[in-house]
Amino acid sequence: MSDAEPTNKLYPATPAPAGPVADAGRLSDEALQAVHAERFEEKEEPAVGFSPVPVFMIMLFTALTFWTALYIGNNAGGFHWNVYDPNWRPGSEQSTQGPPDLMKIGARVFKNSCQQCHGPEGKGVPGTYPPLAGSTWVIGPPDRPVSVVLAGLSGAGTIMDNNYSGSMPALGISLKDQEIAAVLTFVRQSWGNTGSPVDEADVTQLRASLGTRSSFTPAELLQHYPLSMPDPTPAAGAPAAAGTPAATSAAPGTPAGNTTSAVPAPTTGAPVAK
Amino acid sequence: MIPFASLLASVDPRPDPRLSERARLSQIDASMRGPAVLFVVTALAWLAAATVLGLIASIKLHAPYFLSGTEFLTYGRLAPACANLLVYGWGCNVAFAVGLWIMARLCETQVKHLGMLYVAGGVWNFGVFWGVAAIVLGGSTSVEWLEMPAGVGPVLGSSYLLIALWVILCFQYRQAGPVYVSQWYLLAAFCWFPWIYFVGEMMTLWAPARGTVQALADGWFVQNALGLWFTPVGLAAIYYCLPKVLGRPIRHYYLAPLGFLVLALFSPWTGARNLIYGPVPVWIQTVSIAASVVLVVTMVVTAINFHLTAWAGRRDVWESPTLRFVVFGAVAFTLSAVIGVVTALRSVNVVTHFTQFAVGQGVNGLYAFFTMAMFGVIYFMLPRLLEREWPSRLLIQWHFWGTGAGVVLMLAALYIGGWNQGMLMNDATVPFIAVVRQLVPVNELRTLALASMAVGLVAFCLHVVLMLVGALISASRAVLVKNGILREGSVG
Amino acid sequence: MKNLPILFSGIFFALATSWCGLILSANLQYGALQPVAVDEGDPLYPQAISGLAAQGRQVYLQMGCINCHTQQIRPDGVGADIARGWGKRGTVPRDYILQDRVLLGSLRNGPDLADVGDRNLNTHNHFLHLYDARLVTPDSNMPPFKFLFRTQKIGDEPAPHALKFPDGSPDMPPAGYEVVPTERALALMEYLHSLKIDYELPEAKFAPAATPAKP
Amino acid sequence: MDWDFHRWVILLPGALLFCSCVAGLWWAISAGRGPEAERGARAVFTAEEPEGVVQDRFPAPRSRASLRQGSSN
Repeated sequence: MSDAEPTNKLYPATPAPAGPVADAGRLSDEALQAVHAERFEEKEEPAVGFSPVPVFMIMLFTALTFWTALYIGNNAGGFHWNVYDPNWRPGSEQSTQGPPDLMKIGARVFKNSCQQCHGPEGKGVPGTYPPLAGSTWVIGPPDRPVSVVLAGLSGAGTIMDNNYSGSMPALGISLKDQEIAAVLTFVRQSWGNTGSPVDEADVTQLRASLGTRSSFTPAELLQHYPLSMPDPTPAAGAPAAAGTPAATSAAPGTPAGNTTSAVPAPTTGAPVAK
Repeated sequence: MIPFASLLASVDPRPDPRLSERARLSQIDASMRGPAVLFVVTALAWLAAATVLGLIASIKLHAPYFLSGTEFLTYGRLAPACANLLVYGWGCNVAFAVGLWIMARLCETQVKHLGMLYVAGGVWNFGVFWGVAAIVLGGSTSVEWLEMPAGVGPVLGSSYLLIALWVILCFQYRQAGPVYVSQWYLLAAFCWFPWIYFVGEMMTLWAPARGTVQALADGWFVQNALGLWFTPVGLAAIYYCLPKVLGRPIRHYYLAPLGFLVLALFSPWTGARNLIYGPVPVWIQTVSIAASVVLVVTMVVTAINFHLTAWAGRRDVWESPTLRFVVFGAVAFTLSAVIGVVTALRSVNVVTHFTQFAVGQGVNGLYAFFTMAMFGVIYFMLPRLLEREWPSRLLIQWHFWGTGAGVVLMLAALYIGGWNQGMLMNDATVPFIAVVRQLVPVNELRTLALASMAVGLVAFCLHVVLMLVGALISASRAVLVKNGILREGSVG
Repeated sequence: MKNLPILFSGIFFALATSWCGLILSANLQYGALQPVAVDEGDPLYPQAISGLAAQGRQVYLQMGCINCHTQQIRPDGVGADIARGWGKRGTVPRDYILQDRVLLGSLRNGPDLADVGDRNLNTHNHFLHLYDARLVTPDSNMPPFKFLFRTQKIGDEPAPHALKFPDGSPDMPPAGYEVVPTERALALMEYLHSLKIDYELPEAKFAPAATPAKP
Repeated sequence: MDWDFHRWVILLPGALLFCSCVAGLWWAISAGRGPEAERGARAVFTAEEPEGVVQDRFPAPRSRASLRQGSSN
């Protein structure tokens, strides 16, 4: 079919159309006029180089650009991978962040580090492991129990009307300050104990002052902190006071607090990874 | 160096410059005759298959016991099979035919090494058959629009490169002079698709990304397959046929490149717009929403170009089978673009997401716009390739009214029913089963619409067959006449 | 050579930019998430599913369940996903990191399944629902999957998962026979039970007003 | 990994890519569209299918005749 000079057989009647004029015969008059009118209209259009885009297109484009920038700026969640709320605002997550739940952490530390000797209920084993529940040694000034946990306790002594001669290892190496504060807060406020919560700062301070000290004997511990010594922060209502924030921050809906700082960075809960 | 030079010479698609222009033009059409017919016929075969599967699937949605005995005809297999046939079987094949032809004509270059094209086409269609068979037999990957087994990817990819190569070559060797906007759209589309497909296959099937990054890659693939493959090809076809058939240049043509630029730059960023409120960081959703809204520029530009041009020659539009379909497609594109922008907004997306409304958007883009435009081009292309008129007015009328009515009915049903579905689904006091009940009439209407579209398609396929048979007869008669066996002009 | 090269690079970069901006950066940003515990010492979530459940996921793929069921819960206050009891919180990327193929889905002809294992399912009713949804939910348009069950002679005692049909049901097997789920159905059921968002993540806490899941 | 990372590692190269493709595409278009828009708009017409002539109509009712015409010689 592709000979030297094949011609289009579609419109055999048509003479070789050499342009609009030659084809005028094929058009009805008004169609022709329409075409011409068309041609004249188009003459109006600017025809050199880039024809100027009409004003309304420019305005549309500007408005769109403006809106887009605004929209992305306001709804992109700061480009954080873990923000799923378009209305997120910088800093909005700090407000919902509760205090670290010492009781919760403390319970976990107690289960891992203390329970096997002192027992799940903190009753200990009379004569072998001193009790923690109802013990006057764990309440009162926080520094007493903190020293024990940091440096350990060994040697013979009488605790709560029982003689003990075992030794408690120093947990200062294995436990972080926060965990010590937490576990002691837990001990001082569980099983009916009414001690004040322990502040992480105190532990840090005491750890510094103790340095690498060998374990206390009951005697020197009492000489440092007599059982009569009052609790600097009154324990009255301490459980309630310390208990409520713990309870609330444990409730669902609020992100986990500083505990996440113990988790590897990419998996931190707070939207802003430290 | 010599073999290389000879290779270059052999691929140089420029027709013999000694021929007159009109001779060169018909030589170009002659060179495209074989490939275009091959791709159009296979595409129509796949479209027919897709329509059958879609019809069965649609019936199952309101009559779940229909053909429920066999495992291979469950809705969960027919639906993806239908979608893949529509995308890779019909869409890509017809895009090859139309894209190659329009590009060759606008560049005034001809396609060579037809054998290569035939092989590539065969391999492509083998891949499609393999993939769809695998889906029906239970091998679906359940990755949207990539349900075909991973093994199909290389098959489709390699054959695609052989086919798309000619679009690039034609453009490379194009005649001097201004480049028409259709050429931009086609060149870009044929360059984009392999990358889109490669990324989609790699990040979901071959080396799956971890977690929802995978879903993101799939969403990006689906959005771009629509926005950077089917849409540009469809727009190129409209930009070509509308002025060509009317004999009038596009109105406000100087805007067209702007529309192309905006589509090229922003459409790919809409990748996550089907994951709005989904399990991906909010910034990704927001960026995609913004990009979807910016696409309003392309919508406005194409609307100005198409509708003003068509309106100026409205009488001729109605008188031309090509333009009836092409203009239908143009209007559908504007509609789908508007709806695409609106449903990208979170407040609207909350309702339409997960509902039949989203299905309607797919139908709007893939059938009401792309497929109708392709029908129009075929009405324009085949007579010029086969050098004969369409034999029957009636069949064209049946095709237009059957398909058109079906598409309109389906869009109405899916858009209205889908919106209603979304409103009910977002109201926790409405039990879910009530939402399902509300959808029954919608799905019945969809079946009706599909049946109507099927009627139109049957008319069209019949018409194409008549056309090809006629061409064969006349070709053989020409041979007979040449050999003096048959007298000139005698009716066989 | 005209301007093909620069043109090609322009076309390519237009796409590459979006790929870098959307996909690559997303992959760098959260493509390597690991299971994590809300508090140190708590179990890590999400957790891997059992081997049988993994087989069940293959059945889920085979049957194309994804064409009607999503596995993504929109956040509290968006739509009614949580109000309908489809989950206690919106799903986040970390929920999907252990799934070799993420099945978010995009169409809800049926309810969402991301948390279906947590809706204290009645396994028998679920098998019945799978066998023919209308036995459990009238007007459901879920296709019957009877080919995932087989009829067999009742052995010494009825099989554990033998279906109990309502009286007069046409599906009732002849006396002495019972309809039992095949291996595929058992695996699929195991998979459905393994779909649970019953845990919190540091970045995703239960919605305050999460209604208790309906059976 | 937060916004700082993104600003430096992703968005800057992204912006560069973006600008480069704007420039590239714009240049290509301007170079390709020729000196003036009018010629661009008319590039679609050829001698065989010229401007001002409607190129496609429904086949004439007596399509048999046209068929024979189409197939002769």
